[in-house]
Amino acid sequence: MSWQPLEQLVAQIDDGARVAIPPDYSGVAMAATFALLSRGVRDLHLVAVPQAGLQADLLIGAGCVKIMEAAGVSLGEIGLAPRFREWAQQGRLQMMDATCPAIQSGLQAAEKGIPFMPIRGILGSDLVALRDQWQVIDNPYGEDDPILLVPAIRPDVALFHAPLADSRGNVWVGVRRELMLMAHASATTLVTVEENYDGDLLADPVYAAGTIPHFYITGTSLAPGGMRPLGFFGDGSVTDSEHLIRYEKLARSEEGFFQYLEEQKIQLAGVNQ
Amino acid sequence: MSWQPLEQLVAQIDDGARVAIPPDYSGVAMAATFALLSRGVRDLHLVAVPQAGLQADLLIGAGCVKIMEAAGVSLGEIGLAPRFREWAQQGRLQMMDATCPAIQSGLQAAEKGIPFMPIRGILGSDLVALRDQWQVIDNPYGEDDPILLVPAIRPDVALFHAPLADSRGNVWVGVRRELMLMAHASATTLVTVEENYDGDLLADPVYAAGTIPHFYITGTSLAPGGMRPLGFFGDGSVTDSEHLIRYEKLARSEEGFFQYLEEQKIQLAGVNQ
Amino acid sequence: MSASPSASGNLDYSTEEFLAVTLAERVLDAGHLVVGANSPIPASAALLIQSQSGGSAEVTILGSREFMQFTDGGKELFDFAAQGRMDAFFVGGGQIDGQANINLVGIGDYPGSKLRLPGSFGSAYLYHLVPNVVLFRKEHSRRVLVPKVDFVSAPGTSPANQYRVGGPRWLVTELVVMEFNAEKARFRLHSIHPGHTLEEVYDRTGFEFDTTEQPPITPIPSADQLTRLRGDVCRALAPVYPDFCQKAFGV
Amino acid sequence: MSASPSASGNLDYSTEEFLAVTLAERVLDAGHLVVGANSPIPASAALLIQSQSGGSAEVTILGSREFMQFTDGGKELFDFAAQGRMDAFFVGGGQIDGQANINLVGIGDYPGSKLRLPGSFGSAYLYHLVPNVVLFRKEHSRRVLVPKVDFVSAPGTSPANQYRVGGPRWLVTELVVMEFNAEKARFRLHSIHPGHTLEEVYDRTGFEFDTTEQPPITPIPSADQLTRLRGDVCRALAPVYPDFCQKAFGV
Repeated sequence: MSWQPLEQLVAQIDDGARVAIPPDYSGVAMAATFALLSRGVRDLHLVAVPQAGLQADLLIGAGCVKIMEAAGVSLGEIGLAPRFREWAQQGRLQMMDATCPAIQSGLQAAEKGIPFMPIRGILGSDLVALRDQWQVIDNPYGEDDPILLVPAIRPDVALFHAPLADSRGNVWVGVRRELMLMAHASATTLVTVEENYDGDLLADPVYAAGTIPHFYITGTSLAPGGMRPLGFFGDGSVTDSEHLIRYEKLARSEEGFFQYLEEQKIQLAGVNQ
Repeated sequence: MSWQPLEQLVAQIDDGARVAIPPDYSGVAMAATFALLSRGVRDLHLVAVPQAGLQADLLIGAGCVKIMEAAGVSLGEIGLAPRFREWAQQGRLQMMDATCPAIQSGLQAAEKGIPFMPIRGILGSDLVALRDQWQVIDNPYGEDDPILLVPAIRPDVALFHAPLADSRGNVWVGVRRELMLMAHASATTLVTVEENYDGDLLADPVYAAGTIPHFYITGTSLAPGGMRPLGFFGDGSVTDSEHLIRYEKLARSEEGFFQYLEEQKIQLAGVNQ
Repeated sequence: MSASPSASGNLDYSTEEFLAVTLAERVLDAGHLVVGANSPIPASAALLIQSQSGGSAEVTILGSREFMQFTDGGKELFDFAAQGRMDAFFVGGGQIDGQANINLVGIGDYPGSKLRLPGSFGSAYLYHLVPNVVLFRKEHSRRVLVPKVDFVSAPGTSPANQYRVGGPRWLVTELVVMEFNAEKARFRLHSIHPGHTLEEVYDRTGFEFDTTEQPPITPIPSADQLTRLRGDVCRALAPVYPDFCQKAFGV
Repeated sequence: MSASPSASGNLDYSTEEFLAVTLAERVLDAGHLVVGANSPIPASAALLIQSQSGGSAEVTILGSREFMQFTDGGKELFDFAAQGRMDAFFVGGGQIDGQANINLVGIGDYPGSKLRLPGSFGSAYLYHLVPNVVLFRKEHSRRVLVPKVDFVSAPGTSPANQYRVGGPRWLVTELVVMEFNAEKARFRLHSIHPGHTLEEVYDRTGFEFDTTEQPPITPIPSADQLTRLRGDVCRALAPVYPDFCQKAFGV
């Protein structure tokens, strides 16, 4: 394994792929997302781990997303995610509404190679009826004790931005271990990286504790600033609120959304409008 | 939370407690074990995570253990664990024979607050018939697909030795995350610590990645060398093989075992022989 | 309210301070409080409890750097709750009904909602597992407090045989404090904020609730609470919510 | 064998080198090999494969510091196997029977065994999930290779409906290489080590197996393999097993 150009990295995401993406506070691969938009990827099944924001809204607005699996989609304190909202309201998006721990448990089931995971709570939520694959069984270790089962979630691709990687492909994520869970659970893991780590991350016991070993990583691209305009746990940078406020305003209409893309110099290939 | 003397730490382990202990390569609290022997703790249910060695053999030989739950008990390359072997052969120990991942999954079920966890493999092993609480169900997500369930393992106490802790009680374990799993799954977590970390382990993002937050930790004692004669991942020290070879030889007989304890200046309180 | 709170002595306080104190009174004994993202008033309440506890109460604020002490990834919060280690949690709701069902998914029929909201996040889970869930929605209107939610993100009550160790205990709005009675599956008016009347509460609430004829008035912040809010809490919260701190605490 | 291997050319090699090469031939295509603790000969085999692959083959040696690249605790190895990422695994057995059942728990009736062994460790699990499990037990005797194990730690075969993506493929001892046929649930003699006879194999094996009348002789190490063992492998393994390296590789 070694570093590869960003275009080569995103070329490994096929149309129709099930792609796991992290929440806005946990290393979103925005540069890779812009590259995907330019490529005109189609029919993605996005799995938000467990929620999504700008990244999902952009991909939805550009017609790249078929299925949205998430516990929540919003722009956080900026407000609702306008393209998500409109597409969902118009029924143009196959929604798989979830709750955060159900997505975590589904990924953990995939990580453990088991078909399902039991989970407490959730019963009585309308989510249960919506989700065909969620089953309620009687707890074999209890009496008259219904418990929910959620199936394993096995993404084709995990895509995220990380602070450090070394030339062997080891990737440091620190306490953001949902990224490690995504890598364990996914068939392919693609990572854009803020900075090269000169050495072997696994050889240092303090760095090793927050490192995803290279044998889970399919490809890494050096992409400094690859999370912008979102904030990043890696360098402590915060989200560019003004950027998001402007996006939220423009993207309330389809015209405004495409104006935003133009302003960002994102050329869409074959927009499916 | 703050540092406490070793005697105070082990005083929190009651007779009859279910105590989770790590494997020999992962920070065994030997000084605390010697203190437990001196106190004459009784009727312990040891949960080896997932295997045990010298620590379990000493506690078994001194009559402190009622139930032994483990995937394996041995002195590693030194050989069989002599007291374990004799007590098991004589039926003086309630054995809960397991396999490594079943113990990990049981602890993960406790960590997740779920009553059980499904696990692949194992079917067809005589272990399944031995363990009343292991159940085989038909995978609700498959067809004619039997799968094993193991119940949650909720230890009363997790006991281990760690490289670093700070004065707030945050404990650094690096990549040895079975120790973190033990802490999450257990009602009480007691830790002997090699070295004080001057500062806040959670405030440094590189250390934080390998740190158990203080709110899982019940007590810490500073006990440099508290893993001896075993090796330690924390300082890279290796097991004192000569010590273990001598132990293995002596402990083949009950007399030899007590001779060893005497040589180690361990005074047993009220030996139950 | 900030100009001249009707039941106040000489104290002057902002609406945010009043609501933070009112929320804090609901979770006095909590050892570990968790606050969702983008929730500065509940965060202030939690940090006030921490200040009053002399620092022994733990506060986790999702989405912050400073008050996020988890080290095992996104799942840890939920595992932590299921382990029984989370005592109190604040949650909002696009709609809240008289049975304490909450809706964070959308207004109208799913999926072609009239207004699609972000989603249920962790509510469907934490609502069952955290002993003291405090519902906080500033807006008190028939739009929010409805007879029946359009979508149940999380149910207020569960059948007796279902495993449930937690649930909603309180509802705090800009108008009232209500206490939830899970057995009756009904709210009871606990107190009305200074300057408001029972008639106004009836008028602006879309669901039925129990009350006495003359419900108590919600206590105003004490001098000690205000000192802590403007001192300890403000210092702790400023890095997370600088704009809010200036507005709420005037510092 | 080390003095003058009967089928050798001019090469001189130790028993350990011969067995390491013989094991390595069983796992030539493995991308990620895992070796249990206290298993220097399988470790040598895995590192030989790594050397031959130009470094692309991954080797994990449990209990070592140098060849332990997992970062998610004790469970990771097992999750990793269940994810289908582990290609080959070496395992021993207190008893091995003709159906490839293995016993690591005890000799005699459980639980009052005549000889209590350490326990099943991960075998009951990995035996089902790793595509190429290689059984390695140096001692070839009727004590070890029995008609029926006293305790099944892990079964050699499973009913067709059971989920099973892995299992035993090979058995290597000081005497032979046997290949396991899961459909027939029987071993077939693949080759006899130089200097031994079929009669001797019958004599020292407690279970029935298939064979041709003149089974092949196990190939001896090539010059290239010996160079790698004494170079790359020895350098890599010396920190883990210093005594073994001196004995096996004479360096």
